[in-house]
Amino acid sequence: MTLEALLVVAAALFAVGLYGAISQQSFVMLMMGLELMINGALLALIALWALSTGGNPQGQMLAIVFMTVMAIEMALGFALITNVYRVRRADITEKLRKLKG
Amino acid sequence: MNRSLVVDVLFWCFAAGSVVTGFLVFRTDSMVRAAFWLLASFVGVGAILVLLAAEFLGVVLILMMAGEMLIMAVVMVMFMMNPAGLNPMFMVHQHRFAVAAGVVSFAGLSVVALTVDFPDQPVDPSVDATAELGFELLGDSMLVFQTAGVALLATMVGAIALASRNGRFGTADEGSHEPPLEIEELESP
Amino acid sequence: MAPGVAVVSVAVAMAIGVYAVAVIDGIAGRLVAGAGRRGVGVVLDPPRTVVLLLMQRRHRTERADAQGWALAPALLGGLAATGLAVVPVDRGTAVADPGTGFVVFATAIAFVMIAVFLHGWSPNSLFPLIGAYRYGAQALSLQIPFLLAMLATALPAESLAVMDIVEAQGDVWNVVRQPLGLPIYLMVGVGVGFWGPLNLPDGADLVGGTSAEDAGTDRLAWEVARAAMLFAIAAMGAAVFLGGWWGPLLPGPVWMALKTLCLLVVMVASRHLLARVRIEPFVVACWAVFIPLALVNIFVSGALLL
Amino acid sequence: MGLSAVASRVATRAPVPVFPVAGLGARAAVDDLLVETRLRIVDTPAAANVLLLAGDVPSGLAAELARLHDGMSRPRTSLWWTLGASVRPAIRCPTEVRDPDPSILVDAVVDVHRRLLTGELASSYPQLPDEDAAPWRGIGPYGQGGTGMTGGVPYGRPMAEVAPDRDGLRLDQLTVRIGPFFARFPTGLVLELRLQGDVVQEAQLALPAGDVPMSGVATTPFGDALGVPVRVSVLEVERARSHLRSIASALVAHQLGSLAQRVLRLAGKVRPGDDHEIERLHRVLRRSQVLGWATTGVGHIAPERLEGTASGPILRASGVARDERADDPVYGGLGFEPIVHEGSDARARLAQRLAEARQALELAGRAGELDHDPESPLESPRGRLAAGDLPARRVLPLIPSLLEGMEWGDAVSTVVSLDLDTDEVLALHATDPKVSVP
Repeated sequence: MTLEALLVVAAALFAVGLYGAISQQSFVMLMMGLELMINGALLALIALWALSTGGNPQGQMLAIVFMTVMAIEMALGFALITNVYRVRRADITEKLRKLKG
Repeated sequence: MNRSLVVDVLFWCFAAGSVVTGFLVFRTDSMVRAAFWLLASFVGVGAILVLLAAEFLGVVLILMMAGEMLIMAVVMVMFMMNPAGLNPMFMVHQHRFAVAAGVVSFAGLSVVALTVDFPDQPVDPSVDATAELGFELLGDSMLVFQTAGVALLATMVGAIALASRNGRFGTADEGSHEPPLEIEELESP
Repeated sequence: MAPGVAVVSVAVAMAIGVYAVAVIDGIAGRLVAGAGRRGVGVVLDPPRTVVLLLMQRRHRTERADAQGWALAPALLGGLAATGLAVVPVDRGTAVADPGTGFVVFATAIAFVMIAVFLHGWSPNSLFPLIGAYRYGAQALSLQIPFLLAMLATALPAESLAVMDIVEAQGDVWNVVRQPLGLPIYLMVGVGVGFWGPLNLPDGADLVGGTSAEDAGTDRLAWEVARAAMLFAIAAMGAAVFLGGWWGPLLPGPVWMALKTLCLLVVMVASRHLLARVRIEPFVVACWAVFIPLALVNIFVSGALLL
Repeated sequence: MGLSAVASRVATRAPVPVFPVAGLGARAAVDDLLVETRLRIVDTPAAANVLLLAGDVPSGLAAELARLHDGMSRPRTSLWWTLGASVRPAIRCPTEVRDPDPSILVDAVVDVHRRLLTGELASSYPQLPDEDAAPWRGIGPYGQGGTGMTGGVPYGRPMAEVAPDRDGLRLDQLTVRIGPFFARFPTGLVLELRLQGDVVQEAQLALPAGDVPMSGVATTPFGDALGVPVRVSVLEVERARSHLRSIASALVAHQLGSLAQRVLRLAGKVRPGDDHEIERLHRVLRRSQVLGWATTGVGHIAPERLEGTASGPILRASGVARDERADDPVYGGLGFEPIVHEGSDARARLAQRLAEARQALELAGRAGELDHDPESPLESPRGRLAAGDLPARRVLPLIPSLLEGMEWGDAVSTVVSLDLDTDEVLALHATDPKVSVP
């Protein structure tokens, strides 16, 4: 378990997430892509914290911030999906021709 | 058995598992399976974090994702047609561009990971990382911690306001209509 | 502890726990029903039923998610085993005592809803599906009071390791320090084990709910996993609220077993004494009553420690 | 002796999982099987090895019965408990039990199960062919069965559609058919529902028409009382039993199976003048919250909607003191006063039946040799009874509008609290397939 290996795995997760976020039509699937990207970033962060910074506690702190971002992304994402679905009956991105209400 | 060998084997299992399940998220017809594949991917990463001595973070990541993915699965089932994947389905757009973006980002990030020379300072095994995190949270980084808390509170308020039916200007779905689906037009750039 | 020993001891503990749940359930049922005869049946019926279920063929539905169906009971059983593994039996004796034992247990509890949802989703049938939806609402409402009630017990110990939490109860048990904690924990525990009054996903109104299509080994695995989960919750409750191994005269593990049995009797007997709750008022109560109560519990225990 | 032989010997001693279907004239006998410790009455055919058909299962339900049979897990068999019926059930039953004594039936079931496990009796074959309901009709760019990205009718099964929910979102809606062998409902009651998650959005009654033979079926004392004089004490004890059985099925629906066994035991042994037993039962029910959080406010029917439809305990639980017995000089001589409860919900109906059971036992204790006059109006446990005027016919049309907007758990509690009689529901199949909604 070397730092390089960890970072490559993190890059793979990020790339798969990026693919999903760009290619998926469904809002929820798109959010899954975003989640995977944050997941990869989190892994890279902790890998650097554990193997390269000597366990500086602020690294873990940053990871907590990442997780907060993840939670916020989910909560607001679902709220927006619900709202868009309520107002426009749209569940895939193609149904949103304009972003103005 | 050699401890570092066990750790290595476990790491590669979890790593392969989390990448493969992460990929399967976008390859399954069933929405519920997609959510649970993503959960499996997170569990793999959480396990790697535990191996990396970030025990608390790893377990909390898994804890957090359980509820999140259940909600995701239910939302998928409720909003989407064909949630069980009884019909084969492939709902994508700009597919080639997405694949290219994925490959390029992977290649770029891997090159950075393999070429940059990071300092080699592993965590001291004798240090209790969980306790350190606790002191950090309620010590120097108290402000960051509190900010995160307030941000979450604001998110809760905002999310409820967005998702709720009754707003300041009457019900949210008043006069709403289903927009036409014109995929062909969009797909020809 | 060597991995082999650890696996065997968890398996033995689970087997004993599952059998205890079956016997307590049988005795309580007969007492309430007022049927005194056939005393041996209570002890022997569980193993007989196990053999019967092993002989029964599994049932398949149209276009079921076969992997998910098989995975769900295995997942629930694995979670029960994980939860049980972090419960200390005596000072210094636990299958696993990670520094974050408390969080590991909470994670196992949180994953129960994944297992139940999967179990209800997979058969591609109406009643299991409704049961799965229901449990989503029920479990999400239960999680927060559960975490808060348990979290309060970590305050006096100033540690997330379960061993330290028990060790800190030498003078006074947490049930005395935090009288609100144990009732909330037990209520939520019954809900997480979807048992008795809180058995909404597998309820009688859904003629079995998520397990309505189960037969043979599927049903056996699901029932065993659920009983193991109840046992794990009782054991953890005994450790963090009733002082675990602490007690006069008798050796520590005996005290631990007695306290676990005590909580198990309370939880299992609730099935024969209390009617099924209605889900909507229950969810409202979770958010509006139990979360504030659990918060009060945390604040008071925190204030007492300062 | 091989391992499998040992295993089957052990398994034969386990309580036998039985899925019962109560036909005409068999509901009470089937309900009472719950107290048998050698049987385990299960709610779903998948869990059962033995399908017990009791009494006369009308031929109109043949297709549903075949589907029910195929839903059982193997090894499986069916057994017919005739209970006086003469027309054979639509599916083949290798075993028949003619004796109405439950202990003989239990012996037979245990024996059938033993032979099934040891291989002496072959497991029954599926009644329906194992094929898709319709061929695969994949069209669309990805073979999804519909013209859009989603939807369509794969394998002849409609996909879930969307409809507005109670929060104004358009969400998944399932159209399903529940019955006629749903374990909590009387046999023959079929509901066509639109469900969103747990919530009933729309409900309709669907009673399939069919031939219902009424001859040769065991009748109750109340059926006899329409034609010949019957002892008042017999009628009143029967009324108490009926109410207790209704309470027992409500307890089962509220997941208190062992308490239901206790109530059924009591129903089996009550004698005139046993009203103190009901007092004790009342205290137990209070503690269990069946008369508390579980039923309060559930299935509320406005009293004015009951005007002209329901009678009996349902009407009296809404505060209307109407009871045919009040006009009967025989009951007048016994000092009969109708009992009423306020609330008109499931709780009030349960409390009403409990109080009436107590009153009935008390009246039976004082009635002595008095007879009920066939010319006088007759109050059955479910309301006014006259030839051709069945209480269920008046109550059933209330159900659809009552269930709409309810959660499924409450819907079941509501239907159970109405105490529909299986025989009456089945009789409606024959006479009037379309129940008119007032």
